Amino acid sequence: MLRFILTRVSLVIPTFLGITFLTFILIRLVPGDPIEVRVGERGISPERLAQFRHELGLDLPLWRQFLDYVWNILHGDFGVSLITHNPVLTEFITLFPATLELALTAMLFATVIGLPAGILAAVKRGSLFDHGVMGISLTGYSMPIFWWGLLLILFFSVALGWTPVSGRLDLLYYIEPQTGFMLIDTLMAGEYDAFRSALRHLILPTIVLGTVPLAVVARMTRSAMLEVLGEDYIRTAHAKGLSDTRVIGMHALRNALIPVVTVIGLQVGTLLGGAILTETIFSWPGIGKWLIESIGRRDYPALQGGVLLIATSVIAVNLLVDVMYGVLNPRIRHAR
Amino acid sequence: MTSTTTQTTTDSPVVLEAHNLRKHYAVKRGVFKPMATVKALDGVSFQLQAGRTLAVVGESGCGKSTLARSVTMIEPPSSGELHYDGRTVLGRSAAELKELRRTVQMVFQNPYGSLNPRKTVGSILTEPLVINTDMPKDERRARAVAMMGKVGLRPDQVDRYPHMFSGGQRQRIAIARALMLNPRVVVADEPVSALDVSIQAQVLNLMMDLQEELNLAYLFISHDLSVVRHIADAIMVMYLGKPVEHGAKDVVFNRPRHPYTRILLAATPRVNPALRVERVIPKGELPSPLNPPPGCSFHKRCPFATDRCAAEVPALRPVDDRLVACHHAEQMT
Amino acid sequence: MSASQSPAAAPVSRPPHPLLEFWYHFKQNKGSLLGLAVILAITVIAVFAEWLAPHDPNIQFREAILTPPVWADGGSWRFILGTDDIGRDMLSRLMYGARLSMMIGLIVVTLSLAVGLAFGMVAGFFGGMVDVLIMRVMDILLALPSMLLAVVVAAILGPGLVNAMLAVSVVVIPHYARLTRAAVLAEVNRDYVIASRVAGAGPLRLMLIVVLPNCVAPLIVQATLGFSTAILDAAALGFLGLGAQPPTPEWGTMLASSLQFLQRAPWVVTWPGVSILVTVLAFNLLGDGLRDALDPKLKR
Amino acid sequence: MPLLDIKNLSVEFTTRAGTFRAVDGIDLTVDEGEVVGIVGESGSGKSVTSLAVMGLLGSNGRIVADRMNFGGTDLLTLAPSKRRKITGKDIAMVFQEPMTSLNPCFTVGFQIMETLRVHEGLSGKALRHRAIALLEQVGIPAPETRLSAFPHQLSGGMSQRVMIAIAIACNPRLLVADEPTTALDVTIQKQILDLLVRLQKERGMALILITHDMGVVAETAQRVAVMYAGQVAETRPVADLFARPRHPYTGALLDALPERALGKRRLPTIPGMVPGIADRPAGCLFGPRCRFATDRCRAERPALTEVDNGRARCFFPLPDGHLGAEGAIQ
Repeated sequence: MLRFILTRVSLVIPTFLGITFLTFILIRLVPGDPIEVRVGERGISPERLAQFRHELGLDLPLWRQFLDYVWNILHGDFGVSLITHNPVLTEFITLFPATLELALTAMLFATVIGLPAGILAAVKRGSLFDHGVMGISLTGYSMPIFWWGLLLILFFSVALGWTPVSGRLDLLYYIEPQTGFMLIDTLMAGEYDAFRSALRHLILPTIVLGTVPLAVVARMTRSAMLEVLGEDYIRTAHAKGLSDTRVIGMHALRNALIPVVTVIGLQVGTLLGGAILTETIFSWPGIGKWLIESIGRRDYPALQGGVLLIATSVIAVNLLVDVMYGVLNPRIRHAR
Repeated sequence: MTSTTTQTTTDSPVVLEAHNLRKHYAVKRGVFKPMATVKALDGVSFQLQAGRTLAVVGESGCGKSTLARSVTMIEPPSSGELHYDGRTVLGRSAAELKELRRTVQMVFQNPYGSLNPRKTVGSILTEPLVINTDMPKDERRARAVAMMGKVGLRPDQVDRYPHMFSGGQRQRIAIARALMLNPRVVVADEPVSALDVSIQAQVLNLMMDLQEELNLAYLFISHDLSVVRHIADAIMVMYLGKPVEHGAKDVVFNRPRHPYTRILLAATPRVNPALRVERVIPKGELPSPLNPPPGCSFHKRCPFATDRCAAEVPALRPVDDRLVACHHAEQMT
Repeated sequence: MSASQSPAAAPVSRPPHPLLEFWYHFKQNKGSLLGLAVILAITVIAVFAEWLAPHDPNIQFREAILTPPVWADGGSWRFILGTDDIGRDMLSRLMYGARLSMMIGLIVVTLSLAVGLAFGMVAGFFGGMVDVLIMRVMDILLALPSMLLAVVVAAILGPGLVNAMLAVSVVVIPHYARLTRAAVLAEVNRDYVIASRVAGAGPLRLMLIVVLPNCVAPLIVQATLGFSTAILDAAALGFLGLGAQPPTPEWGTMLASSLQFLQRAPWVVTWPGVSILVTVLAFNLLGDGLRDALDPKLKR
Repeated sequence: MPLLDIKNLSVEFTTRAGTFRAVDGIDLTVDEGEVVGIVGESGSGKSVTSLAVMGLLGSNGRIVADRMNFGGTDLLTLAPSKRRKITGKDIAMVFQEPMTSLNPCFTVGFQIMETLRVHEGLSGKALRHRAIALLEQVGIPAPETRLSAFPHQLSGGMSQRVMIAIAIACNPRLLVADEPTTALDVTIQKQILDLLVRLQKERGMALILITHDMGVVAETAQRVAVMYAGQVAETRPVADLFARPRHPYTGALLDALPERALGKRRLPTIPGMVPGIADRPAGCLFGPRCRFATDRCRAERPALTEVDNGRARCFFPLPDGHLGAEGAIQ
């Protein structure tokens, strides 16, 4: 098992280096002189420009610059924001829990509804329920979520007034961040009203962000179940005289979960990035909104560091999924 | 070449000759383990004459399919010598090889996988001509139609797709394709094992008819001893990449000298009670090719094994009109 | 000789042409027929927008700002779906928007399919270092969430429709490359390919004539679904201000520029969203139907 | 009274293309402790018959029968929950593909013990001991350590032994083996067949052996039913059937075996193909391929009628069990 994990980790390293290189290169493709953007002056003297270049290491050959970049990253230096002058890593760590909290609740929402819906649809293949689940999930999958968010706001927040329009918490509460997860922090502070407020703020963004994963999980679960139900070992299980519940809930589900867990895991990665739209709509103070604002402010170091950090967390999640896959699938775990 | 003595019974020319063929694969066993070598083919020699059939028999992992792929240069052997029609094959340039390859064609086991599902029978049959000749289109098609008649298919089926045919008909198409370039040798890898008994009989008859008419040589690979006994002139029994017994059909079938051959014969189910051999129940499982036993690779399953078998690899040597790789071949009567 | 071998007589009736057979399977799925119909309708609208649209999409009717749709109070037949905040006819803008969306889909799919197919073919066929290298690069692209990657690419190239299309194309290339590679690997060791090799076929023939036609089915499905992804992502970029710029009547951009009228005039937000949803849904329905009809596993 | 008594069983499948009858009015009886072989070519309905006996047909399969009794219980009217008490306990089954018939996610031990737990309520040490004893009986070396093995760590032969262990776990009165050795090598096939026969004798259980391999039935079964196009063509004691087939199909099938053609250059073949869903003849199903077919055979379907020691579905059973000197060569 340890060997299996080590193998997986070793496979991730080149991907990580590639991402690092990609972010390094991307920022160099920005039109205009980065120095000008950085210094904020126009028409400065060539001497001063050269001096800046030297100070920032931009006169070194590209490979040296890249090595320096990697070196800095390995020491936790992801650059400094042009606007706030805070280290990118600090800003990221402050904002990341908000995004993670949203992504996790969205995933929970998608799994709790999508998994049983998919299983039932597969078991009752061709029934009205099956068609209903497939129709709804295809619609969810096709939904422009920025528009979907607006519709929900229009209906639940504006027309009915049930849920707040934006933010994470009503302004009357102030909760000192402990974990950064508002639901946990409010509970730790013992502020139950604030907890309720945080919960109400989470509902719509969770639904909006969770819609596409919900559709994906439901469809994936259904097709995985259908495939598994046709396997020889399901026939064996029936031939043993097991009840349908046991055959489906144990023999079939255990096997169907293998691809489904992979998909769920990969969706977490997508959600971290997909939060860009949801966070923009709901003014959710997370990474996605921060990145969009950085683009608007042409704060390229923040963008560069942010992208690299998100990519890193996605790689980490995918690695976790890979290991989970091995735990669930004995064939992979014992693979030679 | 020792095998010559066992096979050359008529004066017909040798069209396929292999000498000491080996095919070794390096197998990755994971990031933290060293590479392992699988000796899928470990020193195989034979001669095949025009109009004759050499059957290669064995169980899974014995190397018979690797032999087919090596002989047809799908996967060139790691070492050894190979001659088509007296001309050496290994070490040729790509252009020369393309020309030589026409001599040896192949028929596969699964008639469902061996025909391109997106092509009509016509274009499947003419493909070899398109690749290898400058024949005009009309002539190619005429050849294809003629060949269809030869293998017992109706010419009006030329524009149909493979999935419109039954398994037996598909195998006829596959045989027709193999014959389009007028090869001297056809390598048939389990050509009838996917077919029902009655269809199997049709295809075997067809193959024998074609052999007579075109003076074809067959390298016939099979696990079914009844089929082999019917179609072959000579037989080579393989175990774990090596030939263990090799000789004329009647010699090997009537008085097998290798314990494995005997066990195979005993294990083959017979309809006729008179044909059933004494009941030797084979011991154990086929060993992993990654980790073959030392000495004689069969000794762990062999009822006659001695200490010598575990220590010393038996050489393939002539005993009583055939070649056999067993230390105790003389005692097997 | 073969006189003794009577051909195992097949039924005489002529089997249908493969295309007809495909259509037979395809039309079983009513959803995908509906999807196809919608797509055809949108295509007609997109092609003939000049003639079909009642107004020029960019003309501002200052006297008719935020006119509601015809069935609401204050609506008129002149502006069937109402007007936006500066008095442009919604219906006409949506029709021209259809043209943009279809174009985006077409260009993005063509671009990404061509590049992805080439990468996947080469990786699957040649294997070894080439394969490792290509697939590693694809993995790297896949490790970035697609929306994030699209946003970054669009941000760096600068906002605009063309850059948005490029961004979206780059993001989906790995999907085509992976799919092609998987299809090639599944086919390349099949006996019919080996049979062609035994007959002497060279790598180019094997790749393009023998293997490619057998990999087409999943690619057609993926390309259809790719239309919907492209339209959706381009609209999202438009919504974020990184795609087409106003006054271009791109659906996502239209949505973004009328956000502040969400409460006062819901129709300016509703119609572009509905248009995106319907178009994307239609392509997804079609893709699903194609998958069912082309999947040999279900065919048997 | 026979252990298994089936009269006029038909199985129909509803597909998008229409209804299709895979099994067409077969009769089958199996006595306590008897080995019955069912042979037939692909599509003859032999596997569907076994699945019908086990109650394992999918939701699109429909069973019609005059009678289907097992040990005095009417299987046709039995409620599914009661049926499951018999399935896996009194009737057990072994399948063709051992490598895919075991659940890849669970250990060998779990899969053996599951049956014992469900049907016999065993648990703890007793359960484990029984599982180990079963693995020993089916000839698996080092059974204690094998309990924690996963199916992918086993060879095909070993997997089939595990499947057999699962099947015999609750001492079934009837074991149905559907092509149990088709996926295996010759030597392994021999081992598995010997194992099955040994267990059958030791436990006195009845065995239905379904196969396409005439040799396998000939060496294993006591009585044989030959199936053709969903019907039983002939059913006789094994020695009689192979020595003197009475149905022309049985005769032609045997003649097509290379084993019986020793010395002959050509194998006798059967012309034509098994009729498909759409082109079933009005008369005898084998009629169009039969050398001896008459107008009556083309017009009328023969019933299974008594011939020596058994029954054959033919108006004109072969008198001496031979197709004549020329065989079926046309």
